[in-house]
Amino acid sequence: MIAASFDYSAPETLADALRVLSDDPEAKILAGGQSLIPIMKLRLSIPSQVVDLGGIIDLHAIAEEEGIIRIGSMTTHEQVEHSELLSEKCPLLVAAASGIGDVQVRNRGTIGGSVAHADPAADYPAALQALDAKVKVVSSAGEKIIPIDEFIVDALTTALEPDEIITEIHVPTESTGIGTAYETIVQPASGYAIVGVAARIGLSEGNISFARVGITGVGSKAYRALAVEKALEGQPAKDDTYGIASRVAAEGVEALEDLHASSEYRAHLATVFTCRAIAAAAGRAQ
Amino acid sequence: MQRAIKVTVNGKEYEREVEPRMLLVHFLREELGLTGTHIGCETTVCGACTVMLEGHTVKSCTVLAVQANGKNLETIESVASDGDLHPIQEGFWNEHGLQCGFCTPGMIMSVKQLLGDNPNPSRDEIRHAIEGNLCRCTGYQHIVKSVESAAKAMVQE
Amino acid sequence: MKIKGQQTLTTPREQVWEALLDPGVLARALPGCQALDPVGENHYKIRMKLALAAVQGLFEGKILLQDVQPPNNYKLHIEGAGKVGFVNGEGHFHLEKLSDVETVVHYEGDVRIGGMIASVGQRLMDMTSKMMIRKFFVSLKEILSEQ
Amino acid sequence: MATTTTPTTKGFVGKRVRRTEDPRLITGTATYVDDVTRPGMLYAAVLRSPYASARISSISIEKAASLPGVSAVYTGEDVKAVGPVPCAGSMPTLRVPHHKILAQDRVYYVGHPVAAVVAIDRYVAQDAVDQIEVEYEPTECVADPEKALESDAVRVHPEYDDNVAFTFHAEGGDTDAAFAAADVVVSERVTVPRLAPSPMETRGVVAEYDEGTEELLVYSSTQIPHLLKTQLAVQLSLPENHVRVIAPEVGGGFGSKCNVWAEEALTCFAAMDLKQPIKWIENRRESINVVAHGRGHVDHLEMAASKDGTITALRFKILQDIGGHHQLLTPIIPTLAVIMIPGLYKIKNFTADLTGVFTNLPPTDLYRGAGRPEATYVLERVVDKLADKLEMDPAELRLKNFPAADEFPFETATGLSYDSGDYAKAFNIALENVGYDSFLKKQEKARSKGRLLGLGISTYGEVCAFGPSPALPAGGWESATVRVEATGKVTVMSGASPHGQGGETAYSQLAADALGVPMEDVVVIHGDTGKVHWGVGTFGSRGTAIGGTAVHLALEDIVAKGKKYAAHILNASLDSIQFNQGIFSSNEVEEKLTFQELALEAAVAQKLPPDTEPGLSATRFFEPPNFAFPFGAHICTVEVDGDTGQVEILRYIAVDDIGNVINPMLVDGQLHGGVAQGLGPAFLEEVVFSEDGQLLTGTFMDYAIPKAKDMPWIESERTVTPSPVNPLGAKGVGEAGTIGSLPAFVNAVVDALSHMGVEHIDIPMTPQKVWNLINERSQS
Repeated sequence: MIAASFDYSAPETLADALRVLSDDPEAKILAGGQSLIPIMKLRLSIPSQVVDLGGIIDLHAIAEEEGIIRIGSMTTHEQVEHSELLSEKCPLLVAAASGIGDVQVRNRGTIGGSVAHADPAADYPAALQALDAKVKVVSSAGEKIIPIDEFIVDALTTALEPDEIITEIHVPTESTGIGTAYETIVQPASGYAIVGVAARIGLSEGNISFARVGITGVGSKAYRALAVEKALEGQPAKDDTYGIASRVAAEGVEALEDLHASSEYRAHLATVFTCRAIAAAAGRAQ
Repeated sequence: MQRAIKVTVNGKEYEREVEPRMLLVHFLREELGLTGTHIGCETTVCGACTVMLEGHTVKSCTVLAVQANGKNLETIESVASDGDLHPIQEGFWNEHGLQCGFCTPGMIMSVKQLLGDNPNPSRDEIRHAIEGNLCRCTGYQHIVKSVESAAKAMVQE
Repeated sequence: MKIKGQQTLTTPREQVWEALLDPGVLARALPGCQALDPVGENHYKIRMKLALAAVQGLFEGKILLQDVQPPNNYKLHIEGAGKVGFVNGEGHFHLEKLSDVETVVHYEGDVRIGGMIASVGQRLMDMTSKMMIRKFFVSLKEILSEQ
Repeated sequence: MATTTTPTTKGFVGKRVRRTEDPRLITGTATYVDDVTRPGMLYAAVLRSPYASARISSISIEKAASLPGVSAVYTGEDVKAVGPVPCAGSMPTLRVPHHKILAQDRVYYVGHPVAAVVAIDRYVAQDAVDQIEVEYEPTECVADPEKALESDAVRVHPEYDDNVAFTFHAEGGDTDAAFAAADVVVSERVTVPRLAPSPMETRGVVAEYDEGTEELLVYSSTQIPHLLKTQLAVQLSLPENHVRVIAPEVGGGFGSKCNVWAEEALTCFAAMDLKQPIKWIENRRESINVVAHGRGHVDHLEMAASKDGTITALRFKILQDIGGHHQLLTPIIPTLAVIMIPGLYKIKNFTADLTGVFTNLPPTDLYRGAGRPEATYVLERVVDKLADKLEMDPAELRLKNFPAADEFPFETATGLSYDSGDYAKAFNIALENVGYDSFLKKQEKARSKGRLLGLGISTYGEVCAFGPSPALPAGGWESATVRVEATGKVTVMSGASPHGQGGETAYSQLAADALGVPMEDVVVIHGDTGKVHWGVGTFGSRGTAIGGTAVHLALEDIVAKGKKYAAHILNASLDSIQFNQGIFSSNEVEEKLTFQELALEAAVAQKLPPDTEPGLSATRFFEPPNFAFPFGAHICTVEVDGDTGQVEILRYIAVDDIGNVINPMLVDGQLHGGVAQGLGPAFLEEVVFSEDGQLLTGTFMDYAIPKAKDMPWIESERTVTPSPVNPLGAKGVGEAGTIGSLPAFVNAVVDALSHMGVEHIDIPMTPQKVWNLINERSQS
């Protein structure tokens, strides 16, 4: 398990990094490397050049501004997990981050890398879907802000062009009265989610006034369970409601199948963990 | 396509020319002769290759040596000082936290991180913290006891 | 790995049939196809670069069209091998005339993957094949709409 | 630590002494095979078949050979003079296809070695492997042992007329009559999937050939350096006394390194050919792929009983998936399942039919437990089924069928003689520890609330501590030499080759107690055929019972010889000499002699008795008269999540009897690790192949070995019934946990779902499998 040869650059500014990318269309961006390096070691990826973003200090910050939290793309899962700002104002993202891989992987893996890799079993996308997050990408032509739903196109496929770099992930500051939860069942070997459900539930006088549900692992990309959200909104906050609404968690989704979970089992788990996530989130909203 | 890198490992500075594809674990083992760090799975699962990079544990089979340029590294060889074992090492020794010993250096590095962050972990917290380190010999029970024993000793120190 | 599904195209059946047997169309619609060269009747040499974000593999092989019964049925046999492993498969295509301007393409097949990619990437196989089929039909629709 | 000491005084045996091997292991200073470097060393890498069955039409090595840094590329043609990979099986029906170290003409399984590259470093070696062009003509394959037996199955080895590798029949008593007279008959078919042994250190070899002395030095991560030395000499046509094998620090074996591998001879061949040292280190994907898998069984057991619960007869059918080739012990392993099928029960009649079948899959061979977990698993499943059928308490049923403590040695229908035991005692302690009756009440209450609680019982007996020699293909003895240096330091050389068990500590404890020296004065040498002249190895839970006994006997000789010297030097009669806590004394004289003083006298040889030779050293071989039979009871309680199929282990109780114990801490460690390797297959582990023989679980991303959070807290206790078959009274502990744990877990989960009519779930019991069953049952 040894990578094929490649060239390496470690630009110190975003502009330099963008220049390398536009000069070399076969170059690959290296963020935390927790997905890319294993693939390269299997020679399933043979880039001409690896552009290491580790030296670009600007990409590491977490900052809040006008109800939006901007998370630098090179922020590690560990930094998200232990961010006081996020714990207080976006606990859902913290919950998702703390479930990724293991300590060593969280110390190294980055939110930008995870989003760019778009693994259908990754934890972040469920939370980002539920949070209506946005992805800021920059190229030499300028910058774009892309809603997460449009950014992740398909399994391992995003709207990111080869000459673009993700610089920030934007998530909203959680409103008061909203409870959140991330519930997951993982594949025992890899630790990847078989199903992961992120829920944000707002209550008003015992009824559900706001619902966002993001689901990862089930389909070829993480998705918002709109039917579940619709079935929740305006309904009384009680177990029956959650159970009924969760039944449509995987409706219309072509559930994936692998050694560890059939599509039927995945679709079923989606309903179970959706129900659990909603119940936990609603419990926290009260 | 060699790259010059400069790293500090266990307090000592090294300058070497390496291929960009060289993994940090191979760099440590073969360029610097620090063979205490092991290679177990090569897919970022088993944690035998765990070292500290800038004070954080990483799996050195999933880090390129060039990524460590300018950085500070600690390996198992630095854990004992001047022949005195670290309380974590004592804990593993006293509580039989190892058998074949192959996973042990990585395991000790992960425990070092854990006890640095949480001096009094519960058994569940210990198991959670070593999720990224596989051991095929012990069934983990004596490792958990080793960590408890080390935590106790370190608090008393 | 079994694959089964259907796609409805707003194109008359004969036109879909022609497209599906046209090497030029196949070369454009097959995801990652870099070359499709005829070597005999219904027999082509193919070179494909399969790329999913950072994951990529170069495969060379052949495509055989068998039991060709215009404009209803044919069987597609594909064999490809590369450094990372190999892919073999058979697919049965059945074209159902829904109306004069609508056709349903039913497909059913078995794909076998071997070598290194099978041993390390089984998690990605189902999603990859599903995605390739999606991409194939998206391109096919695009090509048909140009015609 | 209250329970741990680093003692400097006498009395080590039986104590929780911390290990002498640990300081180097916890500081990163131990030397495993990949840590070995030799001047001018090159690296080898192996190209393997991507097909399960294919003819090789051509191999083109030019591109690979022309890469800068590549020293050689070898194909099957180049190494055809090297002898085949050995197989030690000897049953009359056995078919042993020629097992070449590199494939020639044909490949028989995915991962079959096809070519090898030697290059300046492992990076270039891998680049070159990628540049070898092989044209394969894939042929039809068979990857399922049951399908391989069908009459129209494609033949794995076309030279044979079917895929049967061997058959083996055994019987005792009159099984047909017992079945005819039975009140009840129950049966079960179980599959035991292939397991990847997965020691954390993969295999590795460093070979160096000295042209001057014509000596081959081989470092290999092996459990059997002495057997490997002999085999390499045969394979490479070298005089055996020109081969030295060193097993350096070995990072786990679990049976998988008790083998002779193609890559070992291949690396040696290359080192001799290139006259340069060569290192080959396996990667994890290769390890999961080709290191002989354990298990691979389809087992069927039928049990006859009378209505009072007396088990009267067994009919056992085993289908053993061999794979494409045999490895060293492949055909022998399932015979261990045959002889242990009665378990701890008094069953007078049995027949067993074992069929080994070739498939286009990698070879199977021994892995921790080796045959005994399979037998125990199917037996304990069927015992539970019998209890169910008789509406009898499964604990009571088991107790009813144990031999009593005074019936030992107990002769089994399979021809074994169980050495010693009190099965009911250990079992009753386990029942008490789990709170059997109160759990059953709790379970009923929980069930009424829709919760799924289960309790699983497993009792097991194990045949281990192999020899005696006639029962083994290659010697069942072990050797030990104790050499006392002139300064009184003690060197123990053992032919056993421990690799994590703590043999150095255990042997040091024996030596320190026997000679009255501090443990720090004892050095244990093992795993080097250049230093230890005779040896068999460490496998089959024999390290203490056989290896330890050889050490014990050699120590006795040292003491006897020492007494002789002491009598002469002290001028006292031999009968009067006492040796206590390191002091030779006699009631006839006042003068005393310390062990260290005596050691010096033995070396300088100025005052030795005339009829003795100088030097204080002894070599002994221990040949056991019989196997030893550890036993125990494991009980597991679980809760199943009906919505997801996830199983939580609530409690895990183990009561084991492994005879006398030298170091309880090491024994606990062996048991815990053993339990982990039994529970892994119960709910996680399975090497999965596609129908066409493709490996689908090639990394630890898909092959799940237990992580810390997967393992329960093991509540362990022991009873002690010393074994009469060796003077230490030890039985063996390496495999006990692996054998006892699997059925306990499976029985617990089945019990949790039994009210839904669930009778069996095949392993590994993944949440998906469990949920599927719950879902099926709740719909019907």
